[in-house]
Amino acid sequence: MSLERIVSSILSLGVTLSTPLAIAGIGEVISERAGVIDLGIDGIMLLGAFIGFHVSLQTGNTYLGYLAGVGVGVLMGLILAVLSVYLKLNQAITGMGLYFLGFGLSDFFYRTIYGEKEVYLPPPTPLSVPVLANIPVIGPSLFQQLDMVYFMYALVPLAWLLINRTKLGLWIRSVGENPKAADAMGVNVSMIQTVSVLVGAGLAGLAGAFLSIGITQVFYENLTYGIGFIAIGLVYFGKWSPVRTFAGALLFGLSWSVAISTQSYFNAIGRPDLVYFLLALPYLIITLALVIVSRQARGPKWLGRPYIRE
Amino acid sequence: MRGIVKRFPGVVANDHVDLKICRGEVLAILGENGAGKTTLMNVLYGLYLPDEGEIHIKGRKVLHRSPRDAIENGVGMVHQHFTLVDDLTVAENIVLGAEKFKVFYDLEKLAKEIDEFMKTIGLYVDPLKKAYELSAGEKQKVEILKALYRRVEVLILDEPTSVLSPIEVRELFKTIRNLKSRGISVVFISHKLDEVMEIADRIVVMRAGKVVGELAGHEATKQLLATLMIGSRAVNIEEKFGKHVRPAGKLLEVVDLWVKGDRGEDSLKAVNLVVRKGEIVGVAGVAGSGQRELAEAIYGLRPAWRGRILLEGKDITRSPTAERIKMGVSLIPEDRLRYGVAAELPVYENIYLEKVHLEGRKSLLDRIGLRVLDKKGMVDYAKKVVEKFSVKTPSVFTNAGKLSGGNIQRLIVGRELERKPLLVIAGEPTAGLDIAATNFVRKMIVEMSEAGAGVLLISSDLQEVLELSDKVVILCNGEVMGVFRPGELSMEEVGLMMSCAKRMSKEEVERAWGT
Amino acid sequence: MGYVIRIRPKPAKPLAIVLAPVASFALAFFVGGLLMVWAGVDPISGYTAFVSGSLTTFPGFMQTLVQATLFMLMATGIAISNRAGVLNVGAEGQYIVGAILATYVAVELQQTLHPALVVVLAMLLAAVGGALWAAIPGVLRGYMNVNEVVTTVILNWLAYRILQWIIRGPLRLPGPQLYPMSPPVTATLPILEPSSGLNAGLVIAVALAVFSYFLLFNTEVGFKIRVTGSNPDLARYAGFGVERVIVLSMGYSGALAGIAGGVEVLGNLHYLFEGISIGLGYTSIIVSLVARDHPLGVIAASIMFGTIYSGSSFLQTATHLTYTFSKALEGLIYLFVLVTTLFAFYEIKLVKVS
Amino acid sequence: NVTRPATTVTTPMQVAMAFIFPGSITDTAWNEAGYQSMLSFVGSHPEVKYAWVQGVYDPTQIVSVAKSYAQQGYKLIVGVGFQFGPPFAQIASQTPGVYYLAIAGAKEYVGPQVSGANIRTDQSCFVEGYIAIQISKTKQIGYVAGMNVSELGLCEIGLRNGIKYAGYDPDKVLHVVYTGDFHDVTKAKLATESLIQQYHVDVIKSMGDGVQLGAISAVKEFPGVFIMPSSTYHPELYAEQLLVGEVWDWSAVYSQFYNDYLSGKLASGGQYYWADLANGGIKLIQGSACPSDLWQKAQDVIKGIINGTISTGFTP
Ligand SMILES: Nc1ncnc2c1ncn2[C@@H]1O[C@H](COP(=O)(O)OP(=O)(O)OP(=O)(O)O)[C@@H](O)[C@H]1O
Ligand SMILES: Nc1ncnc2c1ncn2[C@@H]1O[C@H](COP(=O)(O)OP(=O)(O)OP(=O)(O)O)[C@@H](O)[C@H]1O
Ligand SMILES: [Mg+2]
Ligand SMILES: [Mg+2]
Repeated sequence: MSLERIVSSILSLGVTLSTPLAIAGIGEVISERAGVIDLGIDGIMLLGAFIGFHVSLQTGNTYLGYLAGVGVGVLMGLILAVLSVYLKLNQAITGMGLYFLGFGLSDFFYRTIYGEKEVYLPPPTPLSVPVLANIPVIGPSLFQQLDMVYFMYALVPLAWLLINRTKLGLWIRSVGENPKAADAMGVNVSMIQTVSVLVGAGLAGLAGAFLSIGITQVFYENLTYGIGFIAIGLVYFGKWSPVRTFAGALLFGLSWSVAISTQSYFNAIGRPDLVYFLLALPYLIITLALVIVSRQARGPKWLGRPYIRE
Repeated sequence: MRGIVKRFPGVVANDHVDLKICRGEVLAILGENGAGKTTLMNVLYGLYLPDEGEIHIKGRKVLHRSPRDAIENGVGMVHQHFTLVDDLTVAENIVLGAEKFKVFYDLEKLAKEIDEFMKTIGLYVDPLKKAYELSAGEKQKVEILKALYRRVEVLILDEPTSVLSPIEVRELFKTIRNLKSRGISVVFISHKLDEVMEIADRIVVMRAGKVVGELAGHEATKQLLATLMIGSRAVNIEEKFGKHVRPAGKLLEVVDLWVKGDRGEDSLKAVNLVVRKGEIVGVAGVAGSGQRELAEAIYGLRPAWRGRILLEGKDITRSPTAERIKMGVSLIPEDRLRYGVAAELPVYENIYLEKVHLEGRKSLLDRIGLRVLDKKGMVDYAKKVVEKFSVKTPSVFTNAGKLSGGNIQRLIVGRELERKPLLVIAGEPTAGLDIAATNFVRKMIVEMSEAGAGVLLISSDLQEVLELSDKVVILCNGEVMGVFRPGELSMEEVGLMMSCAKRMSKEEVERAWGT
Repeated sequence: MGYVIRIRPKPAKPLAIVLAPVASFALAFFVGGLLMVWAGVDPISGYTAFVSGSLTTFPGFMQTLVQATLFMLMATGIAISNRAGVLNVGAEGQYIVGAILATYVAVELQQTLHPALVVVLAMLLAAVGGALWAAIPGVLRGYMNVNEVVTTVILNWLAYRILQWIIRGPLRLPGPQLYPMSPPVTATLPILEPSSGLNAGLVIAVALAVFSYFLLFNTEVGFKIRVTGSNPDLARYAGFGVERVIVLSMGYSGALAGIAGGVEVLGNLHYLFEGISIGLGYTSIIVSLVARDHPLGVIAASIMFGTIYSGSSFLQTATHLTYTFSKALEGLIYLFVLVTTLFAFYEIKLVKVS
Repeated sequence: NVTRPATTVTTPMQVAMAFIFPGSITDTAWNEAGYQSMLSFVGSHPEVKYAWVQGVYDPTQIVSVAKSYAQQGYKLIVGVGFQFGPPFAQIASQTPGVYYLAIAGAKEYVGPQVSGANIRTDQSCFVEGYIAIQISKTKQIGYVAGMNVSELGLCEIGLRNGIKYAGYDPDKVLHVVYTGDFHDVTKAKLATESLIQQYHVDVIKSMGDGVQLGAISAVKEFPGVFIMPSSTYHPELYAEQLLVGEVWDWSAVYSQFYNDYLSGKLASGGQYYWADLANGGIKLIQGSACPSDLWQKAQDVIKGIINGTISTGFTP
């Protein structure tokens, strides 16, 4: 076993795990830049994972599965938008409601529909990027990957462009910073916030669908295992920038794959109980990173507050 | 506008108001706090939907559901509180919400366009500066530019002068006249009689939601306008506040104070200051010269990274706010939207607020914060304050968020003055108050000082500072430019100091402090 | 022509305040019934089992109270921190930490000290542990402005990992056995009703809820907490030491969750293992929402949620639906509570404008 | 469809028996094994009235579900999971006349009314370790499991000794990953991939609810890698990659428990039962990837284990 191969494998797994994190995290960036915090990400991902799995299995088409994941995400986002953007309910509390709903419904649907038999989707084939895949170490781990990994690569600059270089992005930023000012200038605050929430929730649904279709090929209760909340944490770590959020997702994914890959060592030295410290490592790292970064973090000024005109 | 009615829970803010705005005129709307001026304009601008009434523009009936509709129909508004997005550049702020620019944009190119646009208008602000870097005057220019960029024909200015220095006010008036000459109508809202009389072609006076008078600019006299505004109540608009005490020993001493602003810049540099017992020291300066930071530093809301603050000789530079409150420091905050009240809590708890620190701490429970509140005492005290400062509220159990801005201001002033402080830091204590309330607050401040308290009066109303203070300090850019007694310097010199163009020598300043 | 939604706060009638949560339960159960029909379960017999298992029979109701105890403790704590404007999603982790410490104290001292003394010490340490665990996100939020939802969720995971490690390491039941769990705890809370195992934890929970009510509305600390939650800038200006208030309210919240962990180990389980909680802390967030962050309301809301837990056990045994059905039910209740409160406290009109 | 009415066969001497599963009965692992065993048990005991419920994991839920059955008149309650022992011990005295069986429950909690049972995965995994290391081209074996508890821990012991028995050093060739949870499918899948990629592991032994699902899904992406799943037999899921199938059958244990109840033996105290190779509690099935000569050799090992000439490294 060569070092090169080990490093390459750790990288590859890290990138794979960070993909759903980054996609959901960037979605969260977009909705938070517009001032709406979506705490229901994990629930949306769960429902996206189930619906994506279901549709992909029934139609035999992976992409229809992803699309369905996006669709159900948008639907969940619509609930959040109606309750918190239009009816001005507390965003954090509404978001938690979405989480509970997604958590319960996804498994309930799954068991009702697939109660009898565990079913797998066929394994996906990684796509390899011509030339780049041949670079030693990073080639295979970064450029011989699943479709959604490439989607993530594209999403990072696209989200950056959307936020920083487009009219919609200007509106999104202004609505998150000072909705009153935006409103006074004729920007439709509720509409922009709704659009951002829907985009964010759609991405979360997609991230969930990738989890079941791309990674596990099977659905199981609570498939996300809290990844959605980590994604929200990454937004803070990433200071509301899609690029840094992506970096945070990589950090988490990599620290997890390092932790898993070093387990054998602790077993070998006769301290298997320490395995649980290793498993805690990614969470520790992300907490520490948050603490270090948060000193200068400053989110959209109106984040989490409903904008009420009168 | 015809028969506009707008109700809020408990108030009729506009009660069948008719208003006409002619092309190319400056129309002033005058009225006490809560008269309904802002509400009426918000209705015109589409921020509020009227409960009744219609709006006609150029003979066509229109519906303004949002500012977007209003802008389309040529109505623009500059709000009492600036509505700029701090993190965006001037250029971005100007184009925000305008239909004209494309899906993708390039900041540089956009800036160039805006640059040209500003030159044609004759109002200039660096388009690549971010909004938070601007001075109050510049911000206002951007606000006006925003409206003009959308080719409005009616421009509403809601209390535009309250945050400007005298020089900036003069500039604003120049701009208004310029707009007028281009055929744009300007609606000018204010409490200040002088300003209204100077600029307006026509004056509409509102009281309690109704229009109570309308007259041409040249017909107006102060006395007439005041009577219309306030009604039958007798007022003396030029009340003088003679003082009969001599300042005694040093109460507050600020030595070489350096303080950082919100974005890490030095907003106070080597400031020295003395307030004696029984003395009112006025602080004047253009908005953003460090007044707010000075108040916050003395009150303990903002750390001093260099220098000392002494209260009655005791060093309080590092004392927490609670400690300072206990020692008798009180602050009327300038930013009453932010620091004003806890909206979901009842009036009586909002009035009690800092008095929590002033209760004795006898038992151990008291000391660990488990002291049981004396509700009856709190309510009685609140009733007293409400009455004395005429806070209009259904009861002291009403949530403070339900009060109007002016009444919240009264509540705050009452809360801060009624607890008999040694030192009052009064930040814009009369901003946004009407004449009667203004007079009352001024009287209270003078009375406090006569009773032996020291007052640090921070106000952008230069007239107010000169009239009330025993001594005046001029700040510019975080530095003390001069210290003098009212009347010692000409308005000319004061204006120069406020714009950093003139500075008194060290000796002169020291001499001024010495007396 | 057009429509505009207009929302205005209105004074809520007392009846509406009570009816709002009740209506949301009814709505959620209705939708739950539809889901059952879809799943091929007869909703009538399902809900009959539900009600007899939670309310109408004595053992059922006792079981409801056993469940309600933990919710009451955790939701009271969450209500207090909510009042300070901090959303504690970490009750789960604080509960685990409390359970670990209570077990630790009991296992270490039960041979040497009087059981009553051991119980008191264990509960105290559970409270302190929960408080400290909650103080971490409190400090991060108060002093560094890190969102507490994120940190508390992460800390839940950490607490769980520590639990897994501790029952394999320091707190492992010695001897050759295959199951990582703690030695049995013999210093236990008094049992109130033997057939259900209802224990003194309920008394502690009710007492703490009442105390929290008093604390919140009648003491200086409570006043500071409410001002901070309503307007933190004002609280800072009033010299309340907002950071401290936030840390304190989080600490208090965590202490109650820690006590819940202690109650579960000393009152109910009498041992510690890695499955001591799945999501009780999360459900408690819903409980405090239903109670509108009012400690006395929490008592009632906890009993409502106790019925869901004990009732859904009967629903499960009668229909083979799994616990995730009751999770979905909780999610629905949560969202309906939001909506019904909205209608109780706000006047909502679709205004036609022409 | 998940729901079936509880089967009721009315005979005069009817005993009601309830089964509680901690996870999904279709997990192709632990729960499904327990569920299939139940079906086979009640198939041969039509006089038993039975009921079951899935997804009951945490102790408070266990207590409340078990009591709900006791109230409904069930006399025998079987909990299929290591976590059932303590809650059963706790409520036994509150429900006189009801007898509990905790599958994989700790011996410590066996007492009046509470019995326990476990499975000798050390035996099966010994055989599997022996086969795996000989078939492996890279001579690297992976073991992916949820947590280091009970039958999962026993399996690790068996694997080590089986490998040693075949003449290899388990410290050098066996790579173990515990994901820390039974349900975290995503990370189990990625962890399995990491073993395959980093250590060139080409035989995977998997065990534990959702974790096994993840491991299977990883193996399906690597055609040359073999899998030895646990507890249920699903050759259709991994056709040509199946090396050894391992099926757990608790029906013998259920029967013993039931008979001990009828004979009154339980009234005198809880029993402890083992499912093993000898009593048919564990069955090993030749996978399509396992050559017949090796399988024959393995049969001798099985015989040795059953008659005690070969030690698996664990004695109950
Ligand atoms: N959003 C609102 N909700 C409830 N009441 C309001 C609201 N806005 C204004 N009011 C009330 O309507 C009345 C008119 O307020 P308005 O702001 O129009 O007065 P104004 O003339 O602009 O006063 P000021 O000089 O203080 O700015 C006041 O009694 C005020 O309390
Ligand atoms: N529309 C634009 N045209 C030209 N330059 C721009 C434009 N928008 C941003 N920039 C410049 O691009 C650089 C990065 O922008 P900015 O600081 O907004 O991004 P960031 O904070 O690093 O990332 P993010 O916006 O994703 O949070 C800055 O130097 C900024 O001035
Ligand atoms: Mg006003
Ligand atoms: Mg106004």
